[in-house]
Amino acid sequence: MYDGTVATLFFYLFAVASIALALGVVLGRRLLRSAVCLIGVLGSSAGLILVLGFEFIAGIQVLVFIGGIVVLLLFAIMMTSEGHTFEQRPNAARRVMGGIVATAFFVVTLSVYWNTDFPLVSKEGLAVSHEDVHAIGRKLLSNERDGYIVPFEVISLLLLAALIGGIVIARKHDPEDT
Amino acid sequence: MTGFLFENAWMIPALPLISILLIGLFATGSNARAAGIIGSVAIGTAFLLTCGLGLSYLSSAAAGASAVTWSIEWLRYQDHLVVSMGTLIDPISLLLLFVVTSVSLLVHVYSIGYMAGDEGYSRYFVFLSLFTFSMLGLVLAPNLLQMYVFWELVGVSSFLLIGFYYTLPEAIAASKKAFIVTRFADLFFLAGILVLGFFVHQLVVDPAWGGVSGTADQSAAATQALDFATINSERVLENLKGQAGIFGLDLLTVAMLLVFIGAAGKSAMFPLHVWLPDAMAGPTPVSALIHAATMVVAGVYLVARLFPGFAASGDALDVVAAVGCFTCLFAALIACTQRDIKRVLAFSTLSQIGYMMLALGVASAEHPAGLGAAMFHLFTHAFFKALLFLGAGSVIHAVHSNDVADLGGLRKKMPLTHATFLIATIAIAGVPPLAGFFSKDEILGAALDGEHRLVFGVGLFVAALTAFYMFRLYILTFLGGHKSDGAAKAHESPPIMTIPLVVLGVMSVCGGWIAVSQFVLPGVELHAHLLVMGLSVAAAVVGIGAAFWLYGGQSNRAQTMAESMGGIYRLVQNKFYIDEVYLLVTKMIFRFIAAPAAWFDRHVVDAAMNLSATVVRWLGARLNVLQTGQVQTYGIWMINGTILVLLFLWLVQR
Amino acid sequence: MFPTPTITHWLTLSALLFSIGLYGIFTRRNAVGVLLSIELTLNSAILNILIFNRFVASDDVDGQVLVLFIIAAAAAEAVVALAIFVSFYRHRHTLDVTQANHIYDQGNRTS
Amino acid sequence: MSWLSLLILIPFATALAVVATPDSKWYVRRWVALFGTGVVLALSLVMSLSYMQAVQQRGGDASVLTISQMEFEQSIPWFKSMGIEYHVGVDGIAMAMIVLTAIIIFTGVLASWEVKDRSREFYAFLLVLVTGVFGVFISVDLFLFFLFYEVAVLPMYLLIGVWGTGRKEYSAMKLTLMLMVGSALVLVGMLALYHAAGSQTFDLNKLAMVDYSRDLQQWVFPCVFVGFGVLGALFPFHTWSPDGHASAPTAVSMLHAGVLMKLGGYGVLRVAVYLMPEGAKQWALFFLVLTTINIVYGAYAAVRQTDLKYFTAYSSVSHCGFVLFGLCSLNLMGFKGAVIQMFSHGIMTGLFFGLIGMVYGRSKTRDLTKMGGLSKRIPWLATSFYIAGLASLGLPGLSGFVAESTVFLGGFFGNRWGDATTMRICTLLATSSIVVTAVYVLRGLSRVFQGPMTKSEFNQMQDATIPEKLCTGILVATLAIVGMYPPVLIDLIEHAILPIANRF
Repeated sequence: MYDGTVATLFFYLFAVASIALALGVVLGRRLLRSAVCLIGVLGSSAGLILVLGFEFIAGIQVLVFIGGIVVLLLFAIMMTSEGHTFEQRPNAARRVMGGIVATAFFVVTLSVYWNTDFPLVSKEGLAVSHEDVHAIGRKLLSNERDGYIVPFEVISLLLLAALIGGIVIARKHDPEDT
Repeated sequence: MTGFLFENAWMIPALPLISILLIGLFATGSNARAAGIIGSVAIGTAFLLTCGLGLSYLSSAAAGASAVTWSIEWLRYQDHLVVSMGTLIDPISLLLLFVVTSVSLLVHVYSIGYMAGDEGYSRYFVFLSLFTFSMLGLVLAPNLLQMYVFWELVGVSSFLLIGFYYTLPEAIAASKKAFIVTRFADLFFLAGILVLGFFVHQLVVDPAWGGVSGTADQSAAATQALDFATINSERVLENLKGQAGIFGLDLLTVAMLLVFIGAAGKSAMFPLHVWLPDAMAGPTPVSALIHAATMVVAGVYLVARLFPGFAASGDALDVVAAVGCFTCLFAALIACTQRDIKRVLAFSTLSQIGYMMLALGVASAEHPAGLGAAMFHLFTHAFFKALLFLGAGSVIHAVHSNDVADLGGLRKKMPLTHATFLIATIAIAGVPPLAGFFSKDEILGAALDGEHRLVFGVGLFVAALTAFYMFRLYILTFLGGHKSDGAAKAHESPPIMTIPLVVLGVMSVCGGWIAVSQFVLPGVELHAHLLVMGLSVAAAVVGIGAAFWLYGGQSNRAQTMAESMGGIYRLVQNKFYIDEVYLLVTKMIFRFIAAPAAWFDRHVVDAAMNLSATVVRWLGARLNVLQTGQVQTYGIWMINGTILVLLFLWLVQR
Repeated sequence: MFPTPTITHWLTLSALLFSIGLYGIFTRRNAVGVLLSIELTLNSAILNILIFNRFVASDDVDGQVLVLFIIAAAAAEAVVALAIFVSFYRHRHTLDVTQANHIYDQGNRTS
Repeated sequence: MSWLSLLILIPFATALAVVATPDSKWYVRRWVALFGTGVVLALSLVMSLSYMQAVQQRGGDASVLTISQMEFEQSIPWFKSMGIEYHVGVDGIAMAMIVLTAIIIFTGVLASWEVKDRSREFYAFLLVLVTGVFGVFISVDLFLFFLFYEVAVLPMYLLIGVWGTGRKEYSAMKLTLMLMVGSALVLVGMLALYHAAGSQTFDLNKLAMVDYSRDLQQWVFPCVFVGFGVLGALFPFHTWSPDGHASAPTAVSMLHAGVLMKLGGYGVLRVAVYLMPEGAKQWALFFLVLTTINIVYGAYAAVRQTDLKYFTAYSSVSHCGFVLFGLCSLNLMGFKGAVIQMFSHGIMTGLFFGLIGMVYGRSKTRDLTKMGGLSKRIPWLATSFYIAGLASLGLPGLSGFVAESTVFLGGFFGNRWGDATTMRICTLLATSSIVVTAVYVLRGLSRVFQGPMTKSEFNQMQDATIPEKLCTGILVATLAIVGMYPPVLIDLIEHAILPIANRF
C-alpha cells in the first residue's frame, strides 16, 4: 500500500491530526473531551500504521487499544467524576517545569536521531510490503531459539494478575462507604 | 676516700627513708607514740654515721678532696647525659650533712614533746623523716639533676609540713603559697638545667673537645653533661663563657642566673621571699628545722656548689651580692616592726641568709674568702637560729600565743628557756666570743677584701639592726611584767624539750671556735681583720643599747617613736605590701588568662564542633524540600537526570 | 510539494507525540488525565517500533509481535490503574494527584 | 598460635563468659571479669620479661638499624589478593602499652565493683573495648591496626550513652563522631600509603622500607597526624575529651583517658612518624607549636574548672599535649619521653578517674566548691588523690617527672630541621606549664580534701573498701616504681625507639 504520493499525503494528514489531537488530550480542561481526543489520536496513529503497511497491527490497535483500553478509561471517568467537572489548571511552576522537561527530551531524542544513520533497508525493499500474519502467529507460539512462547505465557499471567488485582482493589470492602 | 663509711655513704639518706616505712607500717593508729622514737633513732644513727664519716675524712683524705664515693645509673636520657644517683663527699657537703643531721635529730627529740597528744602525730614524723631524707639526698648530690630531684622533694615535704594543721584555712593557704612560689623558682632552675644540659652535652659529645682534663683520656666517655665535676671544670666554663647567651649576657651568666633564681626561690631571697613569713603557720619545730636551719640554706649550698661557675661569670656573682645585700637590709628593717614572735625570727632568717648570699657575692676566684665565710655563717646560724625557734616554740607551747603583746616576764617562769634564748640572742647579735661574732666578722672582712665598700657598709648597719630587733624581741618576751594571764600561768617546758635547747645553746657558744672556713677552703690563707672586729662589736653594742633604751623601762618611748614615724612604720610593718601586690598579680593572671582560656574552650572551640553539626542538619533540611511527596515531581527529576546523563556521556564521548 | 517522509520524519513524529504525552503526565491534575497521557506515550512507542520494523528490519515480524505484547501490557496496566483510582476516589473523594502526597511525613520538616 | 593472640582471645572470652552468667548471680559477673583481666595482666607481665630476654639474645647493635624488630611474630594470610594478613608482633613500645592497658583494665574492673544496672552488658562492652585496644598494640599489619582501632572506639558510644551521667547522649555522640572523623583521616592516609607502595602489602615494616615521594608525604603526614591527634587530644580537636570524660562512668573514663588517648600518640609514632620521616621533618615545627598551645591552654583551662571530672579531663588534655610535643621534637629523647609520658600519664589519669568515681560514689557530687575537709573521713582516698596530683605536676620520685624531664630535654635539644630558637621557646613555655599544673592541682585538691568539713552528711563517709584499696594501691605502686627506678620502663622501650630515631 505504500506507493508514492498517496502515502505521503496520508502520512502528513494523519501526522497533523495526531499531533493536534494529542495536544487536545494534554491541554484539555475537561476530562471527557481529552478522552475523546485520545480516541482520535489512536485512530490517526492506526492510519499511520496502515501507511507503514501493517494492516493487522492497525486493526489490533483500533480493536484492542481504542475499543478496550480507552473505553475502560471512559467508564472510569464516568464513575469517578461525571466527566464534565472543570479541572483547575496546574500551578505555573509545574507547567513550566513539565514544558522544559518535555522539550528537553524531544530535543535530545531528535539530536540522537539526527546523528545516527540507521542501516536502512534498500530503496526497493521499501515498496514491497508483504505482511505475513502467518509468520506473526508462528513466531508468537514457536519455541525455537527466537520464538516468543515464553513471553506469551508470561503476558497471559500478567493479564490474569491484573484482572484479579483490579477486582481486589476496587472491591467495596468497608460497608459504611457509599 | 676509700673505706666502709665512704662506699656506703648512701646509708645516711636511706635511714630516714627506712624510718618512713617503719612508721607507716607499725606506728600508725594506736601505737602512734612509737613514731617519734623510730624517727629519732633513725636520724640519730644517721648523725653518728655522719660524724664517723667526718672524722675519717679529716684523718685520711687530702684536705679539700672531693669524690663521688657511690653512684648507680638512675635515668638514661642519652649517651653523655646519663643521670645517676650518687653521693659526693667534699668539705661543703660534709659540713651540710653535719648541720642537717644534728639539727634534725634535735628537732625530732624536741617534737616528741611538742607534738605529744596531737592526733596527726605519726603523720608528722613521716613528713619530718621525708624532709630529712630529701635534704640529705640534696646535700649529697653529685650532679645537678639529682639535686633538682631532691630539691623538689624538699619543696613537697615543706608543703606537707606547713600544711600539717590542714583544718586551718591560713595553714592551707600558706602551704599552697610556699609550694607554688618555690615551684615558680624551680621552673627557672629547670630551665637552667636544660640550658646547661644542652650546651655542655654539645661540648662533651664533639670528639675534638678532649674531655674535662684536656687530654682525651678514657674518662671522656664517662663524663656526663650534668655532673658538677664536668660543669665546674675550667675548659667547660671557658667554652660556655665564650658563647653568647641572650640579652647581651654570655651563656654562662645566663645559665648561672637561671640557677640562681631557683636558689633564690628556695632561700626566699628578695622577690621570692613572700612565702617564708606565711610558712610560720606550720608547727614551730618545723619552722626551726626547715625554715631556719636546712631548707632555706639549700639555695646557698647550690650557689656554693656551682661557685666556680658563678666566679667565672663575674656579673652573676654581682647579682648574687646585690640580691643578698638588699634582702639582708630589707628583712632586717621589717623584723624590727613585727609583733608575732615567729615572724620576727622568720625575717631575721631572711636577713641572715641575705648575709650568706652577700658573702658568696663578694667572693671571687682570686680570694674566695667569702665562700668560707658564707659556709661558716651557715654553720653557726643553723644552731642559734634553730635554738631561737625552739625557744620560741617552748614559749608558745607554754603561753599558747604567738603575739609579743601578751608575752613578757617569762624570765622567772621559764628559766632554762630564758637562758638558752638569751645565749642565742647574744650569739646572733654578734657579741664575741659567741658564734655569731666570728662568722659575721669573716663575712664583713671578705667584703672589705673584695673592695665592696657599699656592701660592707650595709652589712655593718644590718649587724646593728640585727642586734636591735633581737634584743627588742628578748626584752618584750622575757623581761617586764606579764602582759597576759597566759604569760602569768606559763611554766617551764618538759625536759624532752629543754635538753635540745641546752645542746643548741652549747653549739651556739662554741660553734664560732671551729675553724670552718679553713676546713672549707684548705689552700687559702685567711687573715683576721682587727678593724672589722672592732667595728662589728661597736655596731652590736649600739644595737643592744638602742633596744634597751627604747623597750627597756616602763616608758612607752617605742610607742611615741612609732607614731612619730607615722606612715613609714605602718608601711614597713606590712612588709611593704609585697604580698598584696603578688596576690593582685596572681588574681589578674587567673582572671585574664585562665578564665578566658576556659571560656574560649567552652564557647569557641566547642562551639565550632557543634557548628559543624548544625551546618549538616541545616543542609539536610534544605534537601528535604525536594521530597514533596508528589509523584509528578519525582518523574520530572527522573527525566532531568536521564537527560543530564545523556548530555554528559555525549560531551565525554566527543 | 511535500517530500516523501524518510525515517527521520517518522521518528520526529513519534518523538513529538511522546514528548506531548510526557508533558501531559507531569501537568495533568487529574489521575485519569495522567493515565490518558500515559496511553498516548505508549502509542507513540508502538509507532516507533513499527517505524523501525518497516524501515530497518522489514523482513521479520519481531516488531509486530512486540507491539502485541505492548498492547497487552498497556491493557493490564490500565486495569490496575483504574482500580486504584476508583478506591482512591472512594477514600479521598477526589482524584487530584497533587493531593496524593500522604507518603510525605509532615512531621520531620524541621526548618 | 603465638602468645600475642592470647591477649585478644582472653578478654574476648571473658566478655562472652560475662554475658553467659545468668542475671540471678549478677555479682559473679564481676569476679569473672576480674579473673579474666587478672590473667591478662599476669600474661602481659610475663611477656614483657620474655621480650626483654628475647632482645638480649637477639643482641646486635640497635643503634644502626632503621626498621623496628618485632618479637613473637606470627602472620596468617587473610585477604591474600590485597596483601592483608593477620600479622601480629610486638616491640618495646607496644609491650609497655600492653602492660599499661592490662593494669588499667584490671584496676578499672576493680573500680567499677558496684556497677549494678545491666552489669552484664557493661562488662561485656568494656572487655570488647579492651580487646580492640590490645589488638591495636599487637598488630603489625596496618589494616589489622585500623580494624582493631575501630573496635576500640565504637563501644565507647554505648558505654557513655547508656551508663553515663549528665548530658550523656550529647557527649557520647560528640565523642564518637569526632573520633570517627579522626579515623576517617587516618584511613585516607593509610590507603594513600598503601597505594603509593604499590598496593601489595599492608605490613608496617615493608611499608617502612619504601621511601615515599616528598610531596606525597607533604599531605599524608598531617592527615594521619591530625587523624590520630583527634584521639590524642590535639589542640583544636580536644573538645570531645572534657564532655566525654565528664559523662562517662568511672571505669570507662579510666580506660578511655588512660589507654585510648594513648592510642592516638601510639598511632602517630607508629604510622605517621615511622613511615613518613620526610613529612615529619616538614610538619614537625608546626605541630610542635600546636602541642605547646595544647599543654599551656589545657593547664590554664583546668584552673577554672569546678567539676572534678572536667578538671581532670583538661589536665589530661594538657598531659597528652606532652606526648605529642615529645613526638614532634623528632629526636631520641623526644620519642622516649613521649612513650614514658604515655605510660605514666595513663596510670596517673586512671588513678585520678578511679578516685573521682569513688569520691563521687560517696559525696554524690563532683562539684569542687560543694566539697571540703574530706580527708578526715577518707584518708586513704585523700592520700592516693594527693599522690596522683603530685605525680601529675611532675614531682620527682613519681613517674610524671621522668616523662616530663625527658620530653623537656628532647624539646630543648631540638633537631636539624626545626628552627632552634622557636623550639626552645616552645619548650620553655611547655616547662612553664609545671607551675600552672601545680596551681590547679593544689587548688583543686585542697578545696576538696582540706579545710573545714562543708556538709554534715559527709561525716558518715567510710574509707576505701578492699577492691578500691587494691585498685588505688596497684596504680600508686606503679607510679612509684617507675618514678623511683625508671630503668624498669626505659630498658623496655629503649631498644624499640632507636630504630625509629635512626630514621631521622
